[in-house]
Amino acid sequence: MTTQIPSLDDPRVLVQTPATIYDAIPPYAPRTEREAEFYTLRDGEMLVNMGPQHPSTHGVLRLVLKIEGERVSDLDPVLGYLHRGIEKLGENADYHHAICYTDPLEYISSLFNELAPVMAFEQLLDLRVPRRAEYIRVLSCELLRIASHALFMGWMALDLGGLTPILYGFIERDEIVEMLAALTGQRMLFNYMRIGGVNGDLNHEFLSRLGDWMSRALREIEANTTLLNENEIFVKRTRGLGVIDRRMALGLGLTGPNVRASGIPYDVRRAHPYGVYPELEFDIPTRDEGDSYARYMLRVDEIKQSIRIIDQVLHRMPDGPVMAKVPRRITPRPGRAWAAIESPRGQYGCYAISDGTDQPYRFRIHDPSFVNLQAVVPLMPGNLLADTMAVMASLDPVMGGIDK
Amino acid sequence: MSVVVRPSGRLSPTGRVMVPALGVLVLLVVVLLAGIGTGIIPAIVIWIGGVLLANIAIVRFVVAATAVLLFTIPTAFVIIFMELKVIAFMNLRIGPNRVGPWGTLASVVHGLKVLSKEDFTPTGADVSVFTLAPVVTFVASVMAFMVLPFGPGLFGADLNVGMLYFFAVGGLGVVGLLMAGWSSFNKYSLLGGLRSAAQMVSYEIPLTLSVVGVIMLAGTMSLNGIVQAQSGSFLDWFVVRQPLAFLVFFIAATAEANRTPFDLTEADSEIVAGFATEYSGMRFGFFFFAEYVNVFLLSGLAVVLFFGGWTAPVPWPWPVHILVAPGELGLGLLAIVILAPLVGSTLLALPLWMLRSSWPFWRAWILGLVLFTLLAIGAIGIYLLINLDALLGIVWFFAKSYVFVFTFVWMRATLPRIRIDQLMGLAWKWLLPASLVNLFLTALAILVVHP
Amino acid sequence: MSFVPGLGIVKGMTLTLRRFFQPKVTVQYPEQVAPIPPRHRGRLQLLYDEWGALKCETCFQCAMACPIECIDMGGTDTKDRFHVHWGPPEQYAERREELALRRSGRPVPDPAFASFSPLDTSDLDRLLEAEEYDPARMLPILEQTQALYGYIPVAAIKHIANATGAWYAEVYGTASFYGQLHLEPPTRHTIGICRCPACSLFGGGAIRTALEQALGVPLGGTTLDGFVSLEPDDCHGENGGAPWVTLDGARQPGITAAGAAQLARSLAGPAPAGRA
Amino acid sequence: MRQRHDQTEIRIAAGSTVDVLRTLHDDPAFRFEVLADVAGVDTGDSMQVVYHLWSETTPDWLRVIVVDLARDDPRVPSATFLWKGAEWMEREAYDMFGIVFEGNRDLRRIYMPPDYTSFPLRKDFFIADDSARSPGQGVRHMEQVHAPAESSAPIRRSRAR
Repeated sequence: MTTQIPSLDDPRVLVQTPATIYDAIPPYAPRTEREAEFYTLRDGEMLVNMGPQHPSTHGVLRLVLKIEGERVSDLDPVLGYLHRGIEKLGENADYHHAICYTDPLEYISSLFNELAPVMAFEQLLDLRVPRRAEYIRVLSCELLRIASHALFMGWMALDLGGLTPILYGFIERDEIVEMLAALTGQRMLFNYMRIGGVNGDLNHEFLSRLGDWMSRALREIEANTTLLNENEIFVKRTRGLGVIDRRMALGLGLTGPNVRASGIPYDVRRAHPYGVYPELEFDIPTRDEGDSYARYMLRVDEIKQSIRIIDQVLHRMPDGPVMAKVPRRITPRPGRAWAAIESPRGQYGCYAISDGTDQPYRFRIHDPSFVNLQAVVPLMPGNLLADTMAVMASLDPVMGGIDK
Repeated sequence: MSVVVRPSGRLSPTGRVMVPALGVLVLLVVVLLAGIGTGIIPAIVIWIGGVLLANIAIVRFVVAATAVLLFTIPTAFVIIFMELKVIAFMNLRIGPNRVGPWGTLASVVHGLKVLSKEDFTPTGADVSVFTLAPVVTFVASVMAFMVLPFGPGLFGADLNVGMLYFFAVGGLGVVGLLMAGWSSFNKYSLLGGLRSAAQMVSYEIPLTLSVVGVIMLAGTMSLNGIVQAQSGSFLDWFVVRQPLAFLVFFIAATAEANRTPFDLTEADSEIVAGFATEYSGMRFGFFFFAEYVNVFLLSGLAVVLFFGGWTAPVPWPWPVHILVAPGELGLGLLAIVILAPLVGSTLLALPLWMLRSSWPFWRAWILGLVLFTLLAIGAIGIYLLINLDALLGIVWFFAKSYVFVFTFVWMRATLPRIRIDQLMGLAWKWLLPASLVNLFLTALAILVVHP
Repeated sequence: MSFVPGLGIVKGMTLTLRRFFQPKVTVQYPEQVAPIPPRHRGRLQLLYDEWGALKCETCFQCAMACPIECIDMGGTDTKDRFHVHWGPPEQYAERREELALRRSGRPVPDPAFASFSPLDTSDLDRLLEAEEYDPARMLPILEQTQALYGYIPVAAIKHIANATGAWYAEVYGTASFYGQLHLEPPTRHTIGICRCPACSLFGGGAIRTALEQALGVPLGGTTLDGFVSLEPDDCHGENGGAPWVTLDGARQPGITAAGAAQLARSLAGPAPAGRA
Repeated sequence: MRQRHDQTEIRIAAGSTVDVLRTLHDDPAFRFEVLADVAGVDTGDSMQVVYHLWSETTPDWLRVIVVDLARDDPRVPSATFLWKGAEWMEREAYDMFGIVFEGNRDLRRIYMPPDYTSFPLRKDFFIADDSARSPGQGVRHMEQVHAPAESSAPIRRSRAR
């Protein structure tokens, strides 16, 4: 770390050494065994930079693909193009403020990003959240889970070349987002979860929109899925592709729909129940195939379960306050807390350490996409270039969360 | 204080244009009169006419080629607009709606935008090949247009090997794509170029083989002849006798035109824009012109081969022919042309005037004139449609072709993209055997029915 | 995948064709503006009153409430004396530096204190302990602080803010709101007068007029030589049936308007030329 | 071992990491098969690595803390022999804290550029901002008008201006 190695981003490097233009080989000595192996090209292999500006990398992910004709022989994901240092910022803000920073982490499902830190801080404070607030949390989070999965289905199709499903997905998402905007005030970065409850009670507009949508949600979503579910081209392209078996899924630490598609019913809502999930009835859909198609279909099943949860929550919603009494300046006793929730992409965790001051001493965000994305590295070799996108899309990574 | 008088200064802006224009006009009239008076101009006209008449085949070809070349531009614009609008509608969007009525000028504006963009050549590109590639692609598709019959007697050239010419020239397009992919100095372009080479070369074979059945049935390779062989009702169309061939042809044509689900050469989610990655400005425009012209071309070919070209699906059940031939009326025609509007308008105006007593007669008469004009246009249109086969043929041909264009766009809106190995597998494992089976069955049928 | 090959594709095509004829969902933005939800926390803007004057009083309430501290504001205080500022660098960056340094075990320099003579806070600490570090008792704390130092030094405000957990701006706001609290070293003599209705009823108004005439300054002002200032005071409802007038904090019972004028003239230094 | 809230905590030394993790993972009585998180912690005078584990056998999270790593040269055996998915999380901890995981095949920076030299989440790494760069000057307080500072450093204006 003492010697200065030329940066990849240094424009001079690119101009002075044309080899970097041809081969995309970094201009410094390999730092690890794996890097040395990766950047040693055999005959007929070439490196292709896919990203960070590429139509289908879900943000600014850079994949260095080693290809042999159309066949991918290895790949190396390069992260960090969206790194904002949220953990450091959170450690330098007080507890209320740290939550705001987590909002844009995984911008598709912001409410989950808020919920995990909020729950960790509540653990630090030994705080009891009013039951109505818990129910509202579940309600809004499940809505957003549907929105996220609806969008996932569109993205998957878009990465496979289908133009239309993404827009149908966005229509569903927009309905939900408008609903949540009525509830929280914003469309994307809701900033709704608060330490000790939620920011505001349910209001009439939200409930009327919700009722309106609930009456046709399932029908609409099922209609939209006919576009892909049985489509021969889609099925042929995804079935048997990127198979993750049980053992591999556990070893890779996958969570969420990706691990459930491999037959492991690991869902934090059941594995370590939080909130009011123990009181609600729902299934954990699993599939045994572990391929991209199973991961896709599993999310379709999850949408149905979420609708079921929302239905129950609406029927059981208790009365009461939505915020516990929390001082403006929070100074928890020194201690450690780990809270994990089931976000649409898997287990979203927050590890917070308090040192008795009003700022978290350590503010660690565990993002599921970060772990899930690792699976592309063992899955891809041997597949075709076009499958990179199919596998990537089926793992559903969001770069905002991966790069923190 | 002296005032400088500038004559043009006192003229209105229109006047400033009109005064010099009048001068030029007067000069022209004088020259013309002098030319006619001295007999020079008639002599020149007669001479040119003689030359043209002597080389009528060449003149016909030049006129047809120009017409076809000019025809590609609005075709591409219309198809681009269709693509924008139809896909938008299928996505539950509105699509272009700002430029022109219902956004119809959106594609024209796209064209202008493409024209005004920087023409960029990447460092390290093979400049001459890079420059030629879009031209090759465009020229190949326009050349293929020459043999397509738009209506009875309306075609660039009626080659007796029209079909062979079509596939030969249409296959040239791939050379342009390959050139573009190679010369761009970009790995995505290279991948796109290689994909297009593999794809188009593979799909040429089922495409051509599927058509052989049609050729055997029609007994000719001239596209015009094939259309004539299908005249009659829609039961005579070759799609009825060659459904398998049509299926193979349609799939192969989709691949040949690089349309979804076979648009691997420009698969945006995999290889950015394929061969066109490094292209910008008008060169990019050429590629896209070529693509959309190709779409129309293959739709037109499908119609010609399998859907009876410009023939009507159902023949006119009773032979209506208006026996009035305008040419035979002589001076009577002039009288009719002058008198008919006056009489007709007056007749139409009278009831209006009677009903609306508050109107002055001239207002009713003007309304009558408008109504008469509309009626006259309608009547002349019907007359032309019935009496001129070419016009009716064109209408049928375009109607059928655009149904196919719509289908292409519809497929693009619906289907995801196929993978390269599946693409090749489909071509070699399914389409090629299917077309061979079709060929065999057709030959067998011909042997059995007409030994 | 269905048993009939191609059926899935046909189903999809049917769906898109059906959608082709359905009503469209696009919102035509410039013409159709999407409604803004009532809870929307959108763009911040300063309000102007109907005469075009800024309605902001630099009370910092909004800056304090902003969870991500994106509001950065500055201005002069109500008496047009101090440039005050509130925003991320002030109330938050310095604190986080402090905490980061403390955690890494380094001495904590406080740049904000550097420009001040150090303040002996032992008395202040005792005082705060007596008040149980309760931010709700801010007024007594500040009054006692002023009694301690003669005025309220900025360092003391900072210390109080750190100790009680109240925001700096809250303490500052309290200190600058009450007329009897001073943020700068006191003048030589201060005549305080209470303006509450009770005192006015008992003749406070006349005394105030007399004092203002005698000193030639309005209430809240200081004479040009800086010897005497006329300050509003607060009787806390304990005037006991007579106007509340204080001289340097000591109550002057039974004072009349003439007596007040006399007192003021006796305190004032030599009259500048041209002033009676 | 101690309990707080609902999480069980084990503190171990770096040397016993491999044994402890392997036992937790393989022993049929434990079967902690899900690695929920790997986090680095800088306590100010030493480094820690925190693992969160989950098992079917118990609904609790198990927190394993590897304590007392030297701040100058923190070294821990990698967990990639059990969970391949720990690779990136360890890379992240390496990138942010400089904790070296021995046995990780691909231990290079993951977020920061390859030529970056410091470790951002350590507690001696400060966020550069106005008040940090020019003490007393970036802080435009009321006291500046009242008692101007003597420092001659140029005034850095706040980013909000």
